[in-house]
Amino acid sequence: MNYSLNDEQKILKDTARSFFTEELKSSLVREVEEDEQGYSRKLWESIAEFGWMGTIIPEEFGGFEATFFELSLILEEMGYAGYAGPFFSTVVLGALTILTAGTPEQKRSVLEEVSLGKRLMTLALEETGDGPSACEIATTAKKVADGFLLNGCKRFVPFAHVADTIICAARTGDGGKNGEEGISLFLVDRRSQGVSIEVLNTIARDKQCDVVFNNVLVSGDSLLGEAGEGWQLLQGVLRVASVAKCAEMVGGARKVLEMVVEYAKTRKQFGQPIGSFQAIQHHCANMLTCLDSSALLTFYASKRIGQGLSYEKEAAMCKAWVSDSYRKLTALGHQVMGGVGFIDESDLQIYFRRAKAAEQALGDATYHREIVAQLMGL
Amino acid sequence: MNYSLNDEQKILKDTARSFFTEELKSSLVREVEEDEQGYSRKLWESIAEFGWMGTIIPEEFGGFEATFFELSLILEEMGYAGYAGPFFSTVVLGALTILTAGTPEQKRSVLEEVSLGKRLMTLALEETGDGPSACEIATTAKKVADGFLLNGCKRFVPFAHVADTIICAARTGDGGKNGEEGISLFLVDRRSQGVSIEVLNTIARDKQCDVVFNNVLVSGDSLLGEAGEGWQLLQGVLRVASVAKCAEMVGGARKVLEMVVEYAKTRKQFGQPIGSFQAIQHHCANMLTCLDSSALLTFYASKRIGQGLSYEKEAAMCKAWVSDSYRKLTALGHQVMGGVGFIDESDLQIYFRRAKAAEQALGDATYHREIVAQLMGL
Amino acid sequence: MEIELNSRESAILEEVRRFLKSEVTPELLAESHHLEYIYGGEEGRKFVRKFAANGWLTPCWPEEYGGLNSSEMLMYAIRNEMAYARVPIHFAGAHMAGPSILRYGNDDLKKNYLLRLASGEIEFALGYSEPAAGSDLMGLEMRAADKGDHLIVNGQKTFNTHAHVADYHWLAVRTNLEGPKHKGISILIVDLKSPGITIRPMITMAGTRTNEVFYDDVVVPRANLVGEINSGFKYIMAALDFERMFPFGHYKKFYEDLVAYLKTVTRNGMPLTKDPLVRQKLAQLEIELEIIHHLYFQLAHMLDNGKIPNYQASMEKNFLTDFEQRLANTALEILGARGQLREGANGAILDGLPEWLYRWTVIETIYGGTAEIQRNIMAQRGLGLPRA
Amino acid sequence: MEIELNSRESAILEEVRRFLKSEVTPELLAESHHLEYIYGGEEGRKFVRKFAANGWLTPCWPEEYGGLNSSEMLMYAIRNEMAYARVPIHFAGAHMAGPSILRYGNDDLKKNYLLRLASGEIEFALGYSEPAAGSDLMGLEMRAADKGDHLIVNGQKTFNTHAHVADYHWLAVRTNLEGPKHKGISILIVDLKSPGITIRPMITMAGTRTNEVFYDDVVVPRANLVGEINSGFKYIMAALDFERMFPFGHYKKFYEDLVAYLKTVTRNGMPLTKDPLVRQKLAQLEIELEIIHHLYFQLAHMLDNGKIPNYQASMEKNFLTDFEQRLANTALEILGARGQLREGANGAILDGLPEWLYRWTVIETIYGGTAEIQRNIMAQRGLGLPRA
Repeated sequence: MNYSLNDEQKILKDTARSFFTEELKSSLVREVEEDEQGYSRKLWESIAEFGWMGTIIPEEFGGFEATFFELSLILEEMGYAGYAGPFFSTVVLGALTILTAGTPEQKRSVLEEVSLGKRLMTLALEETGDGPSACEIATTAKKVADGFLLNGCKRFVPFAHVADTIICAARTGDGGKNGEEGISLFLVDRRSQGVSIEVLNTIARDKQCDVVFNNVLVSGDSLLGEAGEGWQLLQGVLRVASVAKCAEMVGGARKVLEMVVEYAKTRKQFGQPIGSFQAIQHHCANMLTCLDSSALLTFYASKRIGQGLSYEKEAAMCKAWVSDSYRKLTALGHQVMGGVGFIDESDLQIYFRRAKAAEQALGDATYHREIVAQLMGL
Repeated sequence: MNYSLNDEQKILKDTARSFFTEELKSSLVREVEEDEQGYSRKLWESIAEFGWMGTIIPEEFGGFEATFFELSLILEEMGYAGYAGPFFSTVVLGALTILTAGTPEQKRSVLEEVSLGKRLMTLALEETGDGPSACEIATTAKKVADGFLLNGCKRFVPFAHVADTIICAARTGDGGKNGEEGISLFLVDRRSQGVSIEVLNTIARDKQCDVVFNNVLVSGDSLLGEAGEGWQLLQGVLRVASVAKCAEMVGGARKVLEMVVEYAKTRKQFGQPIGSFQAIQHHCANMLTCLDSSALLTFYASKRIGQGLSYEKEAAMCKAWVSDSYRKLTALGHQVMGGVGFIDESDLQIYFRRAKAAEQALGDATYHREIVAQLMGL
Repeated sequence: MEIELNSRESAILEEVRRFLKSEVTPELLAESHHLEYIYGGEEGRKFVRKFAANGWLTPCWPEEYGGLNSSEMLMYAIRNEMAYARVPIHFAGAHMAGPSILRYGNDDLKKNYLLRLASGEIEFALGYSEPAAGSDLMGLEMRAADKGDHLIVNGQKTFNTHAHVADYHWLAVRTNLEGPKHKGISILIVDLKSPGITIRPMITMAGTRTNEVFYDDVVVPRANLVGEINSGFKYIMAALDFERMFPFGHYKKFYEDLVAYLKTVTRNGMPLTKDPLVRQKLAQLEIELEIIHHLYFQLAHMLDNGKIPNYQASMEKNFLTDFEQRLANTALEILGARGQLREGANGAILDGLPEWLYRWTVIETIYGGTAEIQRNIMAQRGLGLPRA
Repeated sequence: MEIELNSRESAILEEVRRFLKSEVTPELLAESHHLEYIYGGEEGRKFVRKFAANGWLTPCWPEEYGGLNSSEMLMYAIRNEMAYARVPIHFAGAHMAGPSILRYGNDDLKKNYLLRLASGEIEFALGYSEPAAGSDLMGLEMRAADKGDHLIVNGQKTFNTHAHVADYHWLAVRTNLEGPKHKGISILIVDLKSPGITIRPMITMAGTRTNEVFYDDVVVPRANLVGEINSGFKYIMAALDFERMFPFGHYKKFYEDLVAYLKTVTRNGMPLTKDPLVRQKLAQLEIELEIIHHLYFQLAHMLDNGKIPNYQASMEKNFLTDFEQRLANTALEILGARGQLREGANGAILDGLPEWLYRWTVIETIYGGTAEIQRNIMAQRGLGLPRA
């Protein structure tokens, strides 16, 4: 494999780095965390000016028609800078699902606005919080005269409270042997009658929401893809989204290591920089190993996705490994930074809390190792 | 709990330490490992002079009638010194089973000789090597006119090749729901017609044997305990034996740590003793933690057994923890000692190999954690 | 699990348990948790004074100073019961300052402080860490100028956890700028209401509070000097040998609650506790808790038998705090996204403790001497390995 | 997994694979394993000379010295295929000495050694470690007295792994007793059949052989001095940057064989690979192997792009050797007591490799620079942390 970026990719990454360095300073990261909306509208609009919401959206729908690999570079820089907001839910969970399953009409009506940053999206899938699983889906969509009637409770839906459109996975038929049959996807306007949303207070304050659908009526053409095929349609999206999450995590890991190494070089105890102590050096070396291994797997999986090669196993391996590694890396970071790292003012603790949320998003390491085992034919 | 030894226990431990320091030098440890019999007859007889084979045997059968706790002290010193031989199989697997299940007549006929060091024993239980499990027992004992006819293959039977008496677990009836019914125990003379034994070449060269029973006829009074109750009878023996194994392991761990620390204090690199490097210090601190935690659990479990209190859960916790800790401790030891530790002449590598064998003997950590889970009511 | 106590002390421990069962109120629990189990809040003071009236706060102190002349074992057992009950258990006064006054203080100091400490009337805050002196206590710079009958103190402390609720500061200051660094440190007792002291909050990632404390020409009477001048470092080190105590009761309680909760959960139609991975994880925690029990009470046993736990306290601290992190992380692994919910969130499990512990336990491995420093101590003092 | 090669090089790699498939004999495999994959045994020499005749031993060398002028990527790929095929893969000559001669040797040295190395005709042994100089190479004491047209060498080396099968010693000696230690070391090429050399076996816990080598007034022609006198330490360090290569093919092969075997095993009536614990363990190994693939080939990519892998080789070495230990231990955990059986024992699984690997992998984390030294390198060179 070629482990380098080409010139265009380098420029994209550098641009994103400069942009976020300038526009998303630590103070804004903190403001956003305290903010009720959970993101900066101003920053969102600046990002939209770059057109990054449309990175993987075809040109005919106002996007750049670049590959997922390019998107992963932007996500990594977002992770590095500590971005929080509805970018991931809109671009990955939302737009990618539409790209995968939508009719031309659905694509046009939704993706153009996404490309412009004018429509926020999310995916309402999980109901228990144990990672995506077909058999946990109990939300129902009943065929009625003028469309479908949705009923059920979705949990841990990112940024549902600000999403214009929520893609909801619901049962339209019998689940079959392992619950994977009979699931359909629907485009739901967040403002529809019967939708109620509660933002959950979480470790990362990352605006995961409970979304209750109480007799929500959606029109027939809000069905996304074939009825009953929702779970199959989501498979690719979930694998890609896992890698997208890893890209964010790798960015975060890189920032944490830089921050910690910088501290170790300057902080003095016992008359020397603490970075000269072997225990600190070995913590840092182990962090570097966590980072590089995670970055390589993410790079490779992203590249395969971008090149249209098979990526199921690579994606599962990636999310399994990065989930564990990023958590370990941030924990080691705290051992190096000591008290200075655990004070609220420290950026490290923000990354630490988000690492846990990212670890569990879209299935944790155990979840993805089980997928790897299945793909190994075990 | 009282974490100290009383004066008699201290004397016993000191005596054992001095004895083995004198009589079991590193050169003999090596000789024994190369020896076909796998033990030193001379050392065996010296141990017999102390009467240690009879530690837990009642006085009426020639023993000391001390508790298991005292035996654990001797086992720990054996582990410390690197003892290898049929002591464990005779005294723990053999005599303890007889004490648990034997008739007065069986006890007299066997235990007196064991106390004198004149009879070696072992237990032929496992058939697959996955840790003791009732459902793996396929060896059969068929009732015939003049006793029972044994047929089957036992694996990983310690010191069967020199045992005078082999206790064999065989099926006399249907296994019931989980295979635990219908197992009976038999006293078998190793020299019986139809018994064939092959010593297995193992990582620890510790004389585990394949024992094949091919139409072996044993008399009716060689049945040990009630027919069909063998598995229930063995439960206590196996738990106690696990703790006995831990006692050996704790002794070995203590010796390894001493050896490694001594090396770290004297070996110089970069102009200083390597023990002054923080990475080495932290390895040693972690080894010390492995040792102390193992010693405490073993001390406590042994004490409960000795006091006649319930010990099932304590024993399982002990074997689970010590199995992992001793392996980790020896591995860390190798990182400290470097090349000097991995040469054949190093004693460390002997302990390293035996740690693996002891880890797996009588069920490894995973096996015992599952028992703990059961006893927690999970 | 049994604890080694004589019958009189066993009876006391039983009484303590009964007391805790009957006297603990929801308000106390809330305050106690909010203050991360330090002593000094309003509810805590009420509770502890009643509790301490029985001599239970300082059972192993001599009776003349408010103790019961008990074993260390009883002291350790009571403190752990308090942790299990989630009442305040960190007593910088009763546990760190008091014993040092007992050992090194003159009669006046003893008279002035010990009975008040034993009764829970007053509390201390430790004043050791400074911006440039964290792990390296010897590097502390806060200056106390000797003016004969008083000292003038100037400088800054950080991470002084109890300072905002305590009455007195157990303050390490530099009284000699010459000579080896460890021979220029003294310990002063300072009334935290003294003019010139400013206390500023530092909020941690667990939402708990610690403090920066600034001294600006603070006058401290010479009578408040503990022991000999310039001998403070020795006293601090000795206290580390004798007085470090990290009870595990809260974590045991949390673990028990977690297991009880998990027994009620079904996943994919199967009880969650039938999942082999979950069983292995919980069994492992069970074992580790058993080890902590022994590491903890072994310290009391050693002290009662006249031995100095020179490395064992470090080991217990590290084992416990590592365990806490594994406990919190394992809880989150098993609970999935539900474990991320903070206190008060819809569906938060065990009052949001899982995610709080996940944040809090980061701090635990650093407070009171980092895990790395503890390993140095174990290697150097426990195993005699040479300093670099 | 694809490897980044152009079509010419892809074709070469395919040829190599075919060659390995057809030319590897059981005798070669047995000898190779017995010699822990070093080069110099009789079967190995036969095989490697035929193999090397295609330029495959040193593909990235210039054609005039027997190479193919290929990328480093091809070199790495071929070496890993050899490891996977379990033929000899440790070439101190082709891999360590040769490249240094290419870089620092004069024309005579190049003429005398490179073609013979490239053709697999001769092999070197590294002569670095000494009883008092293991991790600390700078501390080496073997003395070479400069006599003008020759040097006289006296002293002792240890852990010289290839010495008993190699033809030449790539010897680090002290040529200057004054000044800084690292400025007094030189590299000599010594014929191992020279009078005065005694080679004594040291057997490891894995049953493999390494050697002590004693020099007693050994005469070495000055022409055998590599590069400048007293510059040897620089050459050694540069070689560590450029030439450290730890292929993972053997372990990949073992892992694949293990998984294939485990798929055939039933335990308690259930296929073993349906056990959730086993599934998690095997999936984890699968992931780690994938990472090693990338860490390994990334080194080639860096070299091909003119970058110096100043810490990445250390990371790859550590990750790989840690993985090896986990692989061996996981195999034994899953296999139970059967995994303990040595080669030849009744019922030994995969020819007893599981237990052998468990012993061998201890050595791997120490050979070629301990894991601790590698972490130092990663921290200091990779992250710029200061030396103590």
